[in-house]
Amino acid sequence: MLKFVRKRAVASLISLVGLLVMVFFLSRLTGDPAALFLPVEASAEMKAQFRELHGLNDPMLVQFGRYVGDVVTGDFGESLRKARPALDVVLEAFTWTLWLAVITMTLVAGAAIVVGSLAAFRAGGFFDRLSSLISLVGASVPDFWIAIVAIVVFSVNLAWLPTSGTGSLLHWILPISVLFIRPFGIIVQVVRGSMIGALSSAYVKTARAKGVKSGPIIFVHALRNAMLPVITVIGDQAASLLNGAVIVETIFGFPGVGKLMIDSILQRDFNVVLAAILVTALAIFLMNLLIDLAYALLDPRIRH
Amino acid sequence: MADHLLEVRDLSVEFHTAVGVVKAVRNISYHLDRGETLAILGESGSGKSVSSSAIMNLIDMPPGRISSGEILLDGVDLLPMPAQERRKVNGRRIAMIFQDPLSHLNPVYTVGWQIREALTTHGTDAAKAASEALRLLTRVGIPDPERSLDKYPHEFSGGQRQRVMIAMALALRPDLLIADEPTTALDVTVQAEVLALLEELQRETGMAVLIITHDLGVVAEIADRVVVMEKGVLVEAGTVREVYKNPQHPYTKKLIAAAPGKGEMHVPAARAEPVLSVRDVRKRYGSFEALKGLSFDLMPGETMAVVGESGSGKSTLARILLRLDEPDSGSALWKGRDLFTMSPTELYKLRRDLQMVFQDPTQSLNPRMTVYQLISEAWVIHSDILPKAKWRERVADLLVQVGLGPEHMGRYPHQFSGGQRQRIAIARALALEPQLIICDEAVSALDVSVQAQVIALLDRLRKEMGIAFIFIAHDLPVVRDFADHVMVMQKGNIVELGTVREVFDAPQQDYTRALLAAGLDPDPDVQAAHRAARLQRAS
Amino acid sequence: MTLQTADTVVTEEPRFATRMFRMLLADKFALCAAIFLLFVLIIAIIGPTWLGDLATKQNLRGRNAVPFDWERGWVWWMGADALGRPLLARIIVATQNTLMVAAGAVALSATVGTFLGLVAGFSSPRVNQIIMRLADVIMSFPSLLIAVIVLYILGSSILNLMLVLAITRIPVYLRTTRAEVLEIRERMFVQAARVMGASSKRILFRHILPVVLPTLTTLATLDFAYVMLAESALSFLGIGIQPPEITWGLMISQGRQYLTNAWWLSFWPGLAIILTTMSLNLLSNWLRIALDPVQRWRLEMKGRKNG
Amino acid sequence: GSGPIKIVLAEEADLLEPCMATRSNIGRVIMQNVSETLTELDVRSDKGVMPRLAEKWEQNEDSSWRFHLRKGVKFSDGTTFDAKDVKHSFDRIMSDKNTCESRRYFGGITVTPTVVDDYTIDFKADPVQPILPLLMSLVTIVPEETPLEFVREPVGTGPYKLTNWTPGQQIVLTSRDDYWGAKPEVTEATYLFRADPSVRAAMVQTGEADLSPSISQLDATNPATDFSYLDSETVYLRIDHNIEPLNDVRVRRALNVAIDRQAFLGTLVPESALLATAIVPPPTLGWNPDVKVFPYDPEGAKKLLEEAKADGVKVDTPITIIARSANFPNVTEIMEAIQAQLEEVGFKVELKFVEVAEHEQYYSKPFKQGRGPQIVAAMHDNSKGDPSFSMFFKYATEGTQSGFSDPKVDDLIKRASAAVGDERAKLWSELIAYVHDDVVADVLLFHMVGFSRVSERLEFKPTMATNGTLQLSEIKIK
Ligand SMILES: Nc1ncnc2c1ncn2[C@@H]1O[C@H](COP(=O)(O)OP(=O)(O)OP(=O)(O)O)[C@@H](O)[C@H]1O
Ligand SMILES: Nc1ncnc2c1ncn2[C@@H]1O[C@H](COP(=O)(O)OP(=O)(O)OP(=O)(O)O)[C@@H](O)[C@H]1O
Ligand SMILES: [Mg+2]
Ligand SMILES: [Mg+2]
Repeated sequence: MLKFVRKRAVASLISLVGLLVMVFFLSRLTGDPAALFLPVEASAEMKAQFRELHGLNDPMLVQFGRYVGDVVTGDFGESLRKARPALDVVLEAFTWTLWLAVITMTLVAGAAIVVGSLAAFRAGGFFDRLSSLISLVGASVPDFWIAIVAIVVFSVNLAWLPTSGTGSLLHWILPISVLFIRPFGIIVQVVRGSMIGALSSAYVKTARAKGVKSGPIIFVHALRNAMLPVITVIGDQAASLLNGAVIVETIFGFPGVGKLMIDSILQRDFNVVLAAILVTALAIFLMNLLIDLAYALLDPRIRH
Repeated sequence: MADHLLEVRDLSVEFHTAVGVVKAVRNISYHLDRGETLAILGESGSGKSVSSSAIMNLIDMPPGRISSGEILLDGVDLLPMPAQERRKVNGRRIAMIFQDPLSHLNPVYTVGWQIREALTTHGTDAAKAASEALRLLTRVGIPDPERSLDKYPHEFSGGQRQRVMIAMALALRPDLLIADEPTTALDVTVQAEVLALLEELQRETGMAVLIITHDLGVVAEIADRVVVMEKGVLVEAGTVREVYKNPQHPYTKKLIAAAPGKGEMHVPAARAEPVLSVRDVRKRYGSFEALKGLSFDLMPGETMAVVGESGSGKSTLARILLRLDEPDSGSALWKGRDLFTMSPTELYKLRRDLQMVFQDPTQSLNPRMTVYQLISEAWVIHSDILPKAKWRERVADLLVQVGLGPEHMGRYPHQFSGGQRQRIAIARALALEPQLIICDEAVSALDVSVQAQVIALLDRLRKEMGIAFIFIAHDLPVVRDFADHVMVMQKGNIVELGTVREVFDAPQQDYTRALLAAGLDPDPDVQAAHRAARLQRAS
Repeated sequence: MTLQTADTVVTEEPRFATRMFRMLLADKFALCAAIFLLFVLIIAIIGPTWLGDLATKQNLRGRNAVPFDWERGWVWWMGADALGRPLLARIIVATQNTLMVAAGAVALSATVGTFLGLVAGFSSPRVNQIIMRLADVIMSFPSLLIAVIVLYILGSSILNLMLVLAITRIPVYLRTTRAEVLEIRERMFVQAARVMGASSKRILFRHILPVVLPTLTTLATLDFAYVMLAESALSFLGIGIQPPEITWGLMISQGRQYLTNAWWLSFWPGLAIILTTMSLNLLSNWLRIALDPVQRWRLEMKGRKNG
Repeated sequence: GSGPIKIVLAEEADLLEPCMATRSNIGRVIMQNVSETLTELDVRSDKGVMPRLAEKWEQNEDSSWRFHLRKGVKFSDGTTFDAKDVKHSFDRIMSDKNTCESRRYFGGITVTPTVVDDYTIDFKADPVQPILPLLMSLVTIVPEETPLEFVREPVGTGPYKLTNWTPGQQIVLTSRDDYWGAKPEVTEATYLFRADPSVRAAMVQTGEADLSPSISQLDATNPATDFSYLDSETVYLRIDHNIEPLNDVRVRRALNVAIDRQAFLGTLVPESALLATAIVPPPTLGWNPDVKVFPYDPEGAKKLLEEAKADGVKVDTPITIIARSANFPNVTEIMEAIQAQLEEVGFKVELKFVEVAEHEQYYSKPFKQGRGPQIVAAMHDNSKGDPSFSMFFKYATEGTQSGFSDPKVDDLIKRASAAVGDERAKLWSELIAYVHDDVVADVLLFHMVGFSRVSERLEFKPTMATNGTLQLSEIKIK
């Protein structure tokens, strides 16, 4: 187990470095930040000076060497736009994103597993049809629809909730609800599919022969066997939340890492992009590690 | 007639399939009283499992359908009962031991958990359930029960899993126990213990037992009455003695006549160059040593029977010889070349020559393939064996040889009975025309008439094509009829190795002797005598 | 015992296609879905040549015309967009591009992802480690960044867009497949196949893949929606498909600002996406059952009852 | 009354650096609120450059400018404001230790500040700068102690000081008791940031904010709270004259008359937007009322094209219009409509939408080698009241966004920049007419309007400057 984690950590570190190298060079191919930072009327000298000041005039390899040197000492550089350490900017935003992702995914996973399982239990029944309809619409509706409509209904017309922002607990309700919908739809479907198979297995018969109630049969006997694809997909959805829920952050004014990343990419604020990718990648690597451990935890047959 | 514990009246069950309606059970009726043991004998695929599943309400409906009949438990019809109440009956009042323990145990929970669940479901508190589970595992003879509680089903041997099932079924001391082939995977000594356990419980609690088996010895040992089924129909009923001594129906007669263990024992030819030469094979699972250095030789066309305690490493040996598990050390020379060091490409060529029939037929058949696809896959893989045009014909041929029909070709594994699946697995192994077949309890789920037919087939192949067999079995009479050499295993060791005659007539080791002594005789009278003697010895 | 002759009422097994067709008839939802998809497919093929001109004809005076105006021609029934172009015609014309991008991206990512997943689950720990870490990398590479980079360097085209979207979706398939393979390869029938000498390829594709496939199809159908919407987000940021090309996603993103004033601009393309996803999903759920021998009775029984 | 207010903006200020205050997202928060300038341009009435931290100014003999500074002014850190601060502020902008944006207004000019006494400072410019007092309205004053590098906590002399800044969430300005001028009614301003226009509108509606200077035209439906204002942005198509067929003036004229500008008003462009005849909006010095919008004349366009074609101009070459997605509201639709109108008269037009960084590469020099005929759709902002901030960049041979080179244009720009008073206005007018009518330099489209939503409890009318400056002291509370 420890050995497994250590091996994994080494491999992850290598791929993390690879990722950063890739992003470093690729992102620098996408244009000159000077042109974006300075107004279009800025003179060529000003642009040159900007590049000089931020070391963008040096050959790419020199820049890379310097970056690596700094990173090794824990310095991820300054944000071009914000004139403050890129890592600080990212960590600030990531905290919000992390909370949003964790809360949302917890709710989603719980709800989707229950709904999907029940739907599978009576596949083809009314509940199944209804939940399929809802989940599919949820999975394919543009999220800004829901966001804007939710604001119009709950904030403007009913005045129950604030439109946007981050102050109180109430502020979290709309963003989380909007984020909830799509992963919920997807996971319900995956759970349902996987559970249909599990529920027709022989061991479910055994449980029925033991007189076990439907509840435990679904949620204890079948579910755990059906969980492998489910947690994989939960992981995938969580990863996309960790990478930032751009729409929700934009509309609800949530200062998360998604919008930060887009803005930094569009503005070619490389240091922030790199730091953001580093932080989210770390989170995602860690999550994948947890998922892989969960596989083994869920199914003793795949423990090595 | 409300005084019967269980009464099945006019029960019919049918299944819908793509190719039409299968009438699995047709208008059968029988009854069972408290403390009584009723054996259902019958051809494999005759509807034994289905009819007993109907009692437990475990038939998938649809595609199954109970088209007529009623099932009365203490005079109350179980069929129209609402699910809520059924649950109180299942497990507590009626318990079931399934035919196919591997697939019927939940792979992701420890066996301890699964046994405890049977108890807690019906209201036992957790602490009590825990101690009870330990007691039950001990009772069914699982070695190291305390540690075993925390093991998962795949970590057990076939026989051990079956005992776990038994423990689970007995947990709540039900009024009625339905035991579907409860001892197919048990060696005779353990089988005797388990049967004794059933009897003891019967004495203590007045439990009634409905036992489905094809082993006439088991019937003779514990049953009071027998019903015989064939092709979904109940063809004969009566006390054990009546039916054995004076069978009425031709099928019953055939069945009794087919009881193994009466033929000539083989005399193996003089030993020449062995095809397979196994030296000092060892295997451990964690700290547990499953194989402790086995060595033996196998001649071409020879049958090596492997008998021995459940959990002694028989299946492990088979798996290792086929490189499904890697051994820790040792060598196995196949025609002079070491199986254990072969590269995948070399192995591929060899696969053709080495085949296996698995202990657990359900799991070893891909549920998404039809019988035709399952069998013909061999020729897809090794394309030089048979031209495609002939496949259909050959599959039909093989099916008939193992006692199935060509009409089964389009069906899927789940649509067959346990014994039928085993026969499909045998047919599949034969399709490759290998030189060595490892049969892991390959005939244990077959009724004696089919068993005899299959054994005869294997024997013919052995003679005609020089196929060698490693024949893992616990059914001593079958071994006696079929084997050239017998290898007796216990706790990962070979305790005795010799020709059939040597082993059966002059066993050297205590364990072998105990094994032989524990064998059951199909004749109820003989068995009654054995029993009396045994009881006397015990007291 | 006269009954002894045959224990089954055997009818000749119908051909695969007929059987599938019958099972499709048995599931009304799936049947509707199939018909709808067929319809969409036909539209995708003939749409651009059929209504191409109508869909681009602007009329600023008739901008944002309301839907359900039965007086005008049928192409106006869904109303008009901000340039007065009939929405229905635009949706029809956009079908081709939309399906090309979505189907292309989903098919590509599903194929590559599944293949890598099978390999990772079945080969040596080293290969597994390499593939899985690669998946980690892709997974943590924000899709938008990939999009900006690829489209910036290679230029924006339908093919590149498809490529970008495909890359970002690979890890789901990969990880799902691998997780399932880990479990399935321990099953006895896989070992039985090995004993028969089946090559890894055969075991993976003939024995393991069919078990994983239903889950993957479910994922893929849902990804269809995902891809169409992601493409819309990219358009909005100026790195996706851009006018005058049209896709449903682009229509949604163009209608975005009118959501509270002229809802129909983004509603209809959104509905098209929802219906397509839903149909695909219904069909995949049907397929899951139709291809699973243990579940198939659900459809076969119904067919009988109905027929 | 008085009290705190909340303002919701579209874009967060990523930096509150005074010398970057000419950037609109930063300026809107700190310009004249926290950081003040020596002079200030009056945009509400027609008073031109007004005193702020400088009480008065005059031109010296040697044509340098002398500014007399206000006394008794204190920075928010308590230090006193004097001429050294002004010099430092200016030097800081010119320093190469940072990339202050305001420096761009001094491109090509060398300015030397000399402290005369504590409250008098001279600026000597080479070449002579007649509009130096106007330029000084762009130089924010920081205390002498301010480091040359960017700071995150602006210190200024303005009526407010920064009291809270939670990046991503809010910026709070609180009014200062020791401010030199009149005490504003707004005691505290909280700035919030929402990228979505309909959310901004909703926030004012629900009372979560009091003021949103920019909402979408579509949301501006409530006459009691929603106002439109000319926002100094001009949308135009920059033509690259270097490539055939755009090097032919008939073709450029055809482009101009082929577009039905009027049809956009009230449809894709707000009703109240103005059709442009110059790159600068009307109140700018020298704006020429005699220049007339090109008439919509598709037949004329066709004829022009035919003429050109007859002279061997390859008018069939596909022309690419490059636009930036989300550059301004409805940009895609407007460009699609323009494309349709151009194709109507026989142009072959391709549309290309790009993101901001790529757009910049097409818009500014150096242009790519081997390019085809290109037109870049862009939006230009000049709220400074003088065309010099636009003309050089957009039309001079050396201008970074200029698509042509014309000696007369160069000459006019040079002369106008050096001129003062009416002469200056006249020269600019002449240039505007020449560029529009004779050179047909580009396709000028609209002077855009913005929409703001102001809570009914406030009294505030946004102006052309609101884009870059939002003076809290101008907001009154009812
Ligand atoms: N789901 C099903 N679909 C179609 N036929 C089925 C299905 N389940 C069982 N059958 C058929 O019903 C018959 C009875 O099966 P059952 O399992 O009761 O046999 P059995 O008597 O227990 O045999 P064995 O001793 O081999 O276990 C068999 O012929 C089998 O093919
Ligand atoms: N994967 C495993 N992990 C741990 N222990 C295992 C595993 N597989 C088998 N064992 C143990 O190895 C021993 C030998 O098992 P094996 O299946 O070879 O027995 P067997 O002789 O075939 O018994 P049976 O007759 O009951 O099938 C058993 O005690 C079993 O518990
Ligand atoms: Mg059976
Ligand atoms: Mg075994």
